[in-house]
Amino acid sequence: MAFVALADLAARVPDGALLAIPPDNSLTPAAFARALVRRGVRGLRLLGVPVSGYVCDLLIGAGCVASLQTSAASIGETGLAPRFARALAAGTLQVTDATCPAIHTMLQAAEKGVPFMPLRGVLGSDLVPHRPDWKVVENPFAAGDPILLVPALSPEVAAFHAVCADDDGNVYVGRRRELATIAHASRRTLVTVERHYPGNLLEDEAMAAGTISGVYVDAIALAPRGAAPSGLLDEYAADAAHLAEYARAARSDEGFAAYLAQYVTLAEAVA
Amino acid sequence: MAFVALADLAARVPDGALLAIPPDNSLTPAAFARALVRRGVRGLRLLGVPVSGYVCDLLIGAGCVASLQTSAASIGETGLAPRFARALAAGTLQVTDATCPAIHTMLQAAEKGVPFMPLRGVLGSDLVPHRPDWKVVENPFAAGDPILLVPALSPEVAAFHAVCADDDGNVYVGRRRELATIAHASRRTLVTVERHYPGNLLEDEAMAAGTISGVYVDAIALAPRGAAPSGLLDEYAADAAHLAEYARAARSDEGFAAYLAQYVTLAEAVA
Amino acid sequence: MIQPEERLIAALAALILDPAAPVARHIAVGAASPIPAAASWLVKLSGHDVRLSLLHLQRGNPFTEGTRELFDLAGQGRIDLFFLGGGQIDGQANLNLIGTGEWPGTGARFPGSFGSAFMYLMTPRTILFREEHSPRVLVPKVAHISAAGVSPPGVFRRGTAQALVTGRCVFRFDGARFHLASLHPGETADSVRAATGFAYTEPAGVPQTPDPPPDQLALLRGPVRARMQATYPAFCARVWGDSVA
Amino acid sequence: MIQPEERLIAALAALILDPAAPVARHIAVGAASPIPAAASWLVKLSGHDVRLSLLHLQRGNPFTEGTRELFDLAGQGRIDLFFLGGGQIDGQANLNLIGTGEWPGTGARFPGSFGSAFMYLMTPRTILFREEHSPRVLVPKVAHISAAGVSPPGVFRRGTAQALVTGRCVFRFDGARFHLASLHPGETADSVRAATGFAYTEPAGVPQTPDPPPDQLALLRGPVRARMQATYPAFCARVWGDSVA
Repeated sequence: MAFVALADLAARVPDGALLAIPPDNSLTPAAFARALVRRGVRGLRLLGVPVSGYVCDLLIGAGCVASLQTSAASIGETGLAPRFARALAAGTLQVTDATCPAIHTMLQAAEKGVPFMPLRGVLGSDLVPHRPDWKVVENPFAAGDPILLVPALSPEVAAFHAVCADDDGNVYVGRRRELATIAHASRRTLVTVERHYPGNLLEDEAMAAGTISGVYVDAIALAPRGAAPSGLLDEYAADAAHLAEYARAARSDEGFAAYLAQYVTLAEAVA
Repeated sequence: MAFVALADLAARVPDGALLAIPPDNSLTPAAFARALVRRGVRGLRLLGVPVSGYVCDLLIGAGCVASLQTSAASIGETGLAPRFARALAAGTLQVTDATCPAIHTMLQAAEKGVPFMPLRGVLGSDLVPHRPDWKVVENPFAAGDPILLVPALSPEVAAFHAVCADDDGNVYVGRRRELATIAHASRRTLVTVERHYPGNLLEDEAMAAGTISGVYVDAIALAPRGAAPSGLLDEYAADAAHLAEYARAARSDEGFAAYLAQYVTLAEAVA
Repeated sequence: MIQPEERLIAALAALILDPAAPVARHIAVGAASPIPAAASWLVKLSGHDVRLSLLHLQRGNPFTEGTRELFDLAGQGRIDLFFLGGGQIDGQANLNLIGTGEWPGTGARFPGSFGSAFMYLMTPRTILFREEHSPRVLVPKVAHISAAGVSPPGVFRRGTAQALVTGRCVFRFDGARFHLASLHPGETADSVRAATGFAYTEPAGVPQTPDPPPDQLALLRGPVRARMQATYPAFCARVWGDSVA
Repeated sequence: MIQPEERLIAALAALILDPAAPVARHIAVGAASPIPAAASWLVKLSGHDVRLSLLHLQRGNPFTEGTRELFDLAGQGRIDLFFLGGGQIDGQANLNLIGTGEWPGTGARFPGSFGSAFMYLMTPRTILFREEHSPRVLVPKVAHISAAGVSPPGVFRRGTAQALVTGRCVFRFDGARFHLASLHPGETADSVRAATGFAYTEPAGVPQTPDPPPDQLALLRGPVRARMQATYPAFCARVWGDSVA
């Protein structure tokens, strides 16, 4: 599988796509999101797996997003996601609330190819009446035991940033094995990586356990430090100062525009 | 977590326990099974995850087993499991047939803490009428769509042979990540390993992805070449000649008794 | 001088060790929770046999399947105690992490429910923690329920809130309502009542929340801080200053 | 001299490449299946763009979640073609891997159903393969159904058997019944009829199963054999002798 340019990877996300994104701290595709902003994608339906952070907030602020399904929106220690909150208040973003294990479960149902999967808990939460796509049924194996069923969810596209990829399209995510489920459940998976891996990751016993097979991967682009300002495993730490700067700037329209100009539109325009 | 002697590990399996065992080629606990034979365990209810091979056949032949749930019983290229077939014919073994993904799914339901999980396929198989614990229901999300539900299954004990373990009880299974689900689903997990790992496997980014956390592991014993005659990842290959010798010997009661005496009762009695 | 955060940490630790509650052998701590994390470390470093699963540990994170593994662990019944908070908390221990106004938060918007809707029902013990203690947070009835404080018979549930610790006091929860259990220094029964929007019982002679004894303070400022530094540098600097004890 | 196994491999490869069937971009091969594995390698090494997932590959095994990942892949619809066999196969393409006599096989006991009950319904194309072609194997009605050959309307199913290849002939399956498609050298319509327990249609002038052409034989004896050697040493030695071509 030949690597493509970052801009070409971003071009593979059609307007209006249901796009699954892991949050800060979980191989989040930050450079890819900035490339999506430059590409001018519109109408994305984002899925935070299971929550959303910097990447989703940036895409929302840049006007790329029509809707967001997530279990929470927050950035770093600030606990806020300013562009998310602003778009929600302005009525320009349709928000569907979930709870983390429900999003994992919906993806696992897609991963197994079943139309639904049960989940304990959640009953009594107002999430249930606000999710007409969820159903509460009686447990067929025990009388008088109501249980939640959530439907399978197959994102059109999943995107994340991994450590490395080989020529067979295998990508290394290390201990963040949950990324495999996102890839398994999604129709297409686009990956940015720090670097090329010479050889075959699945033929290396030391790397195989942390590798997602190329069978699930559609295209790959190099993007060194592509998770920043989030961190990436033991490769680099999160840039807390940058995340705080973003959270501050994004409180105002002007601040967000200045951030975009400085870090997104111009800075990486050559990438 | 202090390592225990192999015999002490075997002593932790009570008579009559529901014991989950991965098959040949999947970190099968062969040395542990031989220790169980020496311990004289009785009435085991074995679960092949998802099929059974040398280890289960040996335990059945040695009179340790009351019942077996499995999707198939076969050893190496021979395709036969002689003691299994013999015990089934003699009426001394209760066999519950399954199909591989149903066993995986029953364990995944236990892993998630849900009482059941759906599985596609299987309908029309005579497995269904012979599994009163399985149910066919209408898909609550789509009319006229029958689907199988299988109940959660929590083995009392899971046993497998891993590469190494550290002092925190973390064990390294490399690319055989499915062993994690067996451990997650089981109430207790007993592990044999080739060797001790100095340090903490979960603090080593290169090892973490192939590591099962000690939170799921109850006791560990050293058992060098503990999967043999099966192979173990890239550590050592299967001993096809030994497996063929076993399959030949186990065709007769006398041959099996001689095998037991040579390879199980006497050979490792000091272990 | 004892920092207010140190007292909150000690109060949480005392609740973790409550001899009347089932033993907590495995405590999980979610994202951005420095005070619950410190309390859990304090218990462990005091010599108690407890396993800590800290979701946001930077090195040696125990999970290889991310937050899904945390939720699976809770589903399996392997997490004995968890901490939750809320933008609003009401007298039935309902938690609102959604927001106020119309769904999904057209008034104030809170971050979202995270895993609360699941964890609250799957964990035998939950300790609620929210520093801000005001009528805005502790309300008669939450605007929206992220996670239900109590459940009707028949709903699978392993436990409820054990207690609620705020910046002003400790409430105990008995499965139906809150009881004022202790007052932090500077607070009175009246000041707490004025700051609390929900009804609760108030025994005569509410004790003061005890100060952490010197050995706990030494643990906090030394070994506990050392475990916290990498994940919560800003918190450590604010509470304990720039120099490591 | 062409080995019988080589002809079976070529027959399976021709079925994989059948232009009337949906393209197989991803073929999975289960345990202990040297002839289907060789056919899949032959297709790939002939230059077709196909992904092979070989469950029992010793090095570079594509799965990091064992057989569960294979079944999940099939559930996702990512496996286009799979191979199955059976201790008994009947005219409705039902497979019996359980045994004969009373359940669970008090007569002859077969190894068990493996994943057949699932894979048969989840895979768009299944090629059945069983070398033994006798009335004992190809029966009017299987004693027990491990995996159903056809399903009533409403049952989720992506496909049925495409064909059945035996040591005597090739049958095509049309979703309801078998049709004799070609005879291996030495067989006649009569000899096949005598060896087959189930009913099938038999067109006039059934062709002979073609010999693999020289370029296929060269591929088989060189590159295909090289890919097979580590997993199936006994098979390679039996068919191609001890020396590597």
